[in-house]
Amino acid sequence: MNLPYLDPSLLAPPTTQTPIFHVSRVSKTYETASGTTLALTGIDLDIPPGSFVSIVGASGCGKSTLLKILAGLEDATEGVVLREGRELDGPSRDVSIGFQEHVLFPWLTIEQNVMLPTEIYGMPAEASRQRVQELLRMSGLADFARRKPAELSGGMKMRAALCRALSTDPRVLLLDEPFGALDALTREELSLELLRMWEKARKTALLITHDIDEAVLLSDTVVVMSPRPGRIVEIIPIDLPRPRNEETAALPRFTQLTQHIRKLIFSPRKEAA
Amino acid sequence: MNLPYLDPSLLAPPTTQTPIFHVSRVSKTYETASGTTLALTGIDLDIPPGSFVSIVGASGCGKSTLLKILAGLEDATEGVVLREGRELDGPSRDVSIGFQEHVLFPWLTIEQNVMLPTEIYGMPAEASRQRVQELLRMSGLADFARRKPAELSGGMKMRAALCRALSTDPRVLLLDEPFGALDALTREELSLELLRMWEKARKTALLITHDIDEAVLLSDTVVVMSPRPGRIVEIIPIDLPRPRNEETAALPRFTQLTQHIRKLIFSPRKEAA
Amino acid sequence: MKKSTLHPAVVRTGLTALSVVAMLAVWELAVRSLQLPQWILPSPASIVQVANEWRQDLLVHSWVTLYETLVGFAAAVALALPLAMLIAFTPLLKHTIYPALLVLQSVPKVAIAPLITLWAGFGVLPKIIVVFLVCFFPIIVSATAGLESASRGRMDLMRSLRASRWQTFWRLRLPQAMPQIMVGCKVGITFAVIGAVIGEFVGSEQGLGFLILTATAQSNTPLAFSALVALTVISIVLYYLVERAEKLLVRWSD
Amino acid sequence: MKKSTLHPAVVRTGLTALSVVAMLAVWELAVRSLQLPQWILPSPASIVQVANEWRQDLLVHSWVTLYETLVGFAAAVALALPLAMLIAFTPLLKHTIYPALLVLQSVPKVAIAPLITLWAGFGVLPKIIVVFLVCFFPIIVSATAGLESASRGRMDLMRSLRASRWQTFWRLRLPQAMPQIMVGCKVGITFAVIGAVIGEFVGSEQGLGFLILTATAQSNTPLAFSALVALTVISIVLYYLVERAEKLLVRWSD
Amino acid sequence: ADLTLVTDFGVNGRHAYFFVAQEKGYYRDAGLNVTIVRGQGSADAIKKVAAGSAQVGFADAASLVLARANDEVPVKLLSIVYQQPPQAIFALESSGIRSARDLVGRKVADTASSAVPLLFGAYAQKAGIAKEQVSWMVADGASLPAVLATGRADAIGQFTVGEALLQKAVAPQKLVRLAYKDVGLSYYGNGLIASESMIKQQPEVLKSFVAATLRGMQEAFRDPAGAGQILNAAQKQVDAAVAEAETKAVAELAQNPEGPMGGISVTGMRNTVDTVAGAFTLKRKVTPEEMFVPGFTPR
Ligand SMILES: Nc1ncnc2c1ncn2[C@@H]1O[C@H](COP(=O)(O)OP(=O)(O)OP(=O)(O)O)[C@@H](O)[C@H]1O
Ligand SMILES: Nc1ncnc2c1ncn2[C@@H]1O[C@H](COP(=O)(O)OP(=O)(O)OP(=O)(O)O)[C@@H](O)[C@H]1O
Ligand SMILES: [Mg+2]
Ligand SMILES: [Mg+2]
Repeated sequence: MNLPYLDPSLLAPPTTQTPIFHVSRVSKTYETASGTTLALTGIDLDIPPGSFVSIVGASGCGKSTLLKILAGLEDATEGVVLREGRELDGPSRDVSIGFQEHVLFPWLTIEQNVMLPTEIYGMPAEASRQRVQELLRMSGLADFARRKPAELSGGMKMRAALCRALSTDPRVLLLDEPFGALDALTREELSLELLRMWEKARKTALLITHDIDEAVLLSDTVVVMSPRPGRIVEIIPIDLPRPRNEETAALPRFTQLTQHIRKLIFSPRKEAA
Repeated sequence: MNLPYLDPSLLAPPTTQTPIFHVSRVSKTYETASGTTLALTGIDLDIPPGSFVSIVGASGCGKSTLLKILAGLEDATEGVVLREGRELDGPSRDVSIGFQEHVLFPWLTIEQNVMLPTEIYGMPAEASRQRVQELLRMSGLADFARRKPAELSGGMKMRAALCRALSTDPRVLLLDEPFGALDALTREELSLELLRMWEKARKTALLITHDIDEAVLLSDTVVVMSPRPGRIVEIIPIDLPRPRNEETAALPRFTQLTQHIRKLIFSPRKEAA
Repeated sequence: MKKSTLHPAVVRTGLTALSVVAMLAVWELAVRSLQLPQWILPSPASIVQVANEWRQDLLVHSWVTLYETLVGFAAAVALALPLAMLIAFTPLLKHTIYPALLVLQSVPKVAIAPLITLWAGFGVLPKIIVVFLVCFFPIIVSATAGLESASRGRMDLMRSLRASRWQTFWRLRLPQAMPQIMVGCKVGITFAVIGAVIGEFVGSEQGLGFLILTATAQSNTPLAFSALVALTVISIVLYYLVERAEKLLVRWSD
Repeated sequence: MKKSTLHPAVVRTGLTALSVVAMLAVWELAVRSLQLPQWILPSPASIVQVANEWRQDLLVHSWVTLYETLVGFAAAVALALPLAMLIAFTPLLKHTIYPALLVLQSVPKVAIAPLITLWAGFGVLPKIIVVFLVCFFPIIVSATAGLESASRGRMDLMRSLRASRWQTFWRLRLPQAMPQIMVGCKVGITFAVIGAVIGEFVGSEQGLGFLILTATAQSNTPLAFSALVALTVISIVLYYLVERAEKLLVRWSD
Repeated sequence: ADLTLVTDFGVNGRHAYFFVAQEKGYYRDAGLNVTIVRGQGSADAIKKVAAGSAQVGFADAASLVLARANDEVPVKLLSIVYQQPPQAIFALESSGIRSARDLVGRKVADTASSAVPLLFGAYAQKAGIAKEQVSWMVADGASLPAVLATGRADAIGQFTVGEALLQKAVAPQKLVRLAYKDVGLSYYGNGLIASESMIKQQPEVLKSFVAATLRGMQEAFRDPAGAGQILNAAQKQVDAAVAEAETKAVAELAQNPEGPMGGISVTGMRNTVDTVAGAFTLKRKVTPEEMFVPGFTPR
């Protein structure tokens, strides 16, 4: 812990619970016809149950790759990934994913797209419909429930994809830049909404984001990654009190943390240049 | 001009040049099988030559629609759009567009994708190749010139699409959230790069962005739009001195302007809620 | 929206009708100016006249051919889709099923017609089999290509949901493949009509193929051509019905 | 990668070969156990024997048929693509061209044999025409569907660049349509082989169709079947060649 | 009993007598319920009868020799209708062909299933020309008149009974007929066939079928015009006048100088087998006796 400005008493006590994800010495190399790319190398990470972890890092550093490995959609080239103590063997229904690209099906309406996971899981239709209606209302898409994705703006599609990821009320949530295409206001509204939902239910959440304020505001832990090939530069526990809200961002500790992270991200490359 | 905190002497003198775009009483209604959507209404806007204009506004408020109308890709349902004094009749080669969704062709390599406009325009191959190489280097994609889009991360695809929009060195640049999927550092680097390029050549630029700081830092004018149906809430001249750079953001005037805009965007909806 | 006040569907139908009329006019003129004897190419006028005399029979025979076509085509669709599904489920299967399909496809149906009659006798069954054999291949090749084409991202979504193969099929692969399946059906339906006629050539007492053969054997060329015209009409109508079905089934764009 | 150390292409070829061998085995067994007389279905063994006796002739006739197939197929591709392009350029044209194509497609080629012989006589030309007519339709329908399917976003990009129709065709529509065009070609090539045989049925002095007809007439069923086998081999080989071409031309995924 | 009768090729005027027997109730009187279906050439008809798709058929004796010799098809003749060779080569007068000798160096077209090219060797021998000097092409049956009229071939093969139709098609040009029987060839043409198993199991049914058919022939030959009308009524696309002309031509071919109408003799059959054997290499030697079952026609 080389963070002298951290008050150690605020740190969560070391958990004895089995982590939801245990990642150890993971690296990932993509091999294609046009060449190989080392995307991740030497990743060690534990995500305890009920924690909210954010990943920040340069574009192309392997954040999405890491998320896909945790989701069971990509295999790590090297290393070990355990999910609740057992070797990961593919995706699980407990884990819900919000993809970086929205992946809405153009032949389904927004509502049908959002309901898709609940239908595949065979969840009771009426209850799911109500939950979905609530999610759509929350994300300002209630008027567009019957529209096809092609009739939505970029940000609206992202919101619909987020609703879909939340529709099954999953134990574990993996979100890849869910607020990337959103304006400042909508982004803030939705991220606070997500924060409220999470603080109520204490599911496990992993969020990839480019917004450092957002990462600090929402998370228990922020993982900072280096540019490609992705390594973990630092794992920063966020010792801000909960529940958090808009006001949390006004705390001096908040500014301290965000500036520390900003420095981590900005300095190495600046020095190199 | 109801901005009492603005120093009128800093405002640009009213230009006598024909504006690049003159938009007057424009509204746009989308009609589809599943219903009609009023996307824009009563838009009045002039974009003088050589100016840098940013548009900010809530997701789904019609920013992309306005950009597509200016680009000649969508017809306004009502109102007049003039390009350099003449009625707009479709796209023009002077005007380059960076789309919100990257639209890279999966069968072309990154370099081929970026070169596409120069080839279609019939620009000299060697000169274009050099320019493109330079753009790719600038955006950190030099190593990926020979790769296919499917091998790139989300942010890398966005950067490639930005390079493509810049590849022909267009007179007018219309950019729809070019930095949306980028991390804070890359975003800052690229937007400053764009600023430098623009300040050197003084082309006309229209930028849709969700980042208010970015809008203020880069622009001569920031257009704030209301949520759907999109109206123009205020057109704010940015009276910060040029050339601008990282330090500009430290000026008190900068903070004043960004906070004014933030208030414009955040207050109406907050009040309604 | 801008210039024409006509509904596009009206314009399209009008154009189709116009081009048919134009073809007929060229034909009539060609026959008259080249003075082609009627047993080589009868003029549209003479065909219409004969068709009118024979309209009762033409209707009956057309009905038989139409029936064989539709049943055979329906059977082909009903079998091609599950098989294409199977191939989409286990891609390696493709390399065992396709060779067999290629064998079936490459054997000229006329050449194995005796075999077919031996197994299926006379009656409509052998014709339906020929129709089936003829239109099965285009449908399954298109359907397989469509079902295989699900993009990486969409497949990842379904995998992340642990959707079963069935669910992936019904909710992703099938809707996504629909446009290509319909292309296969459009090609298939036109071959189906020909297949019915080939089946009738092989052995039959009714149907347009029977009429064509017997009329030709009797050098009643205008009658043979009126049967050909009936066939073409059936083919065009069925094609546009499939296209209509496509419009109803595929109402989205990427 | 994980279990098998074999190259997937080897596995696929192996499976294909295996299934062909399996089919032959089932056939041989069926003939033996059911004691089918050779005039109904000769056994593979007897076909091989006859094929060996006739190998010289089989080669010559196969060559003729192969030649007709390839030339007709090439002509169909060469004409279908520009026509599909034209349709993609001016969509209304579709409604004037397609009816004509449907007429050509729906007429059984055997039924217009007199017309074909009248215009093209004997020789290879009429066969090439029949091959062309038979495989043109699947290719153009697939190609048109593929060329029409360019997504809104991509078209907007090309429009924003004021790309000419040609440029849009070459740089967007054609590469995007390539997978579908190849589907059309795969269906087309198998029909092309049949087309050559049908063309030979109409009138010929050589080719596998000629051999099948004369062998059948002389009740030399094993010879007729060995010609059918040669035909099937040609068909399968050509199909897989087109598939190989597809692999080379379509090296991207969405 | 129910019987399906498969013709040699299509249903044409030359088949009128089957319909006479049908319409006048001769089959019904014999306790038969006969369905007449079209064949696709003699080889096809023989296979259909062998396979039981049809119980009786009408096929060419020479084709049957080939089928028995090469493919071991278990089918036999019951009765011969065309006692004379029906095969002929037709040319246009304008081609300059007047006799067999003029065929040298010419192209002749016919369907693959036709017996005309099959037996051309025998014809060439009798006519004193080398069969290799005439080249044969396979053409679809429907295109034959066109092939002839447009000069794509110098001549075509056709049964003599088809002359009326052919003349109608190529009018106003005139036809030259080179019939195989005119050079002194004597072998059997088409006859009634049945499978060996059918012959063994239901000889009585077959016998009454042959008798009823012969009765139809007699009636048709007595009144060809009437036969034409009957056929036209049953098969509308067959012109009554053409059917009448063809029936007359059949009557000519059906003349049996050595015996009753429809009769088969070992000598006649031997001529046929020898003619075929002379023109082809057969896999197996066929005896005249195995070709037919005696006793099905009036002696
Ligand atoms: N092709 C279309 N068909 C129908 N409606 C459309 C279409 N494109 C956009 N819209 C509607 O028009 C409105 C404005 O969309 P637009 O894409 O301009 O928003 P935007 O401001 O760019 O939003 P974002 O920031 O989310 O990209 C939205 O309500 C959207 O649903
Ligand atoms: N399917 C793939 N094939 C080959 N290379 C890939 C593939 N996916 C990602 N890569 C490479 O792996 C590296 C990491 O990609 P990844 O998508 O994980 O980045 P990221 O951190 O999510 O970036 P961004 O913030 O831009 O989304 C990149 O260099 C990319 O080129
Ligand atoms: Mg990513
Ligand atoms: Mg937008």
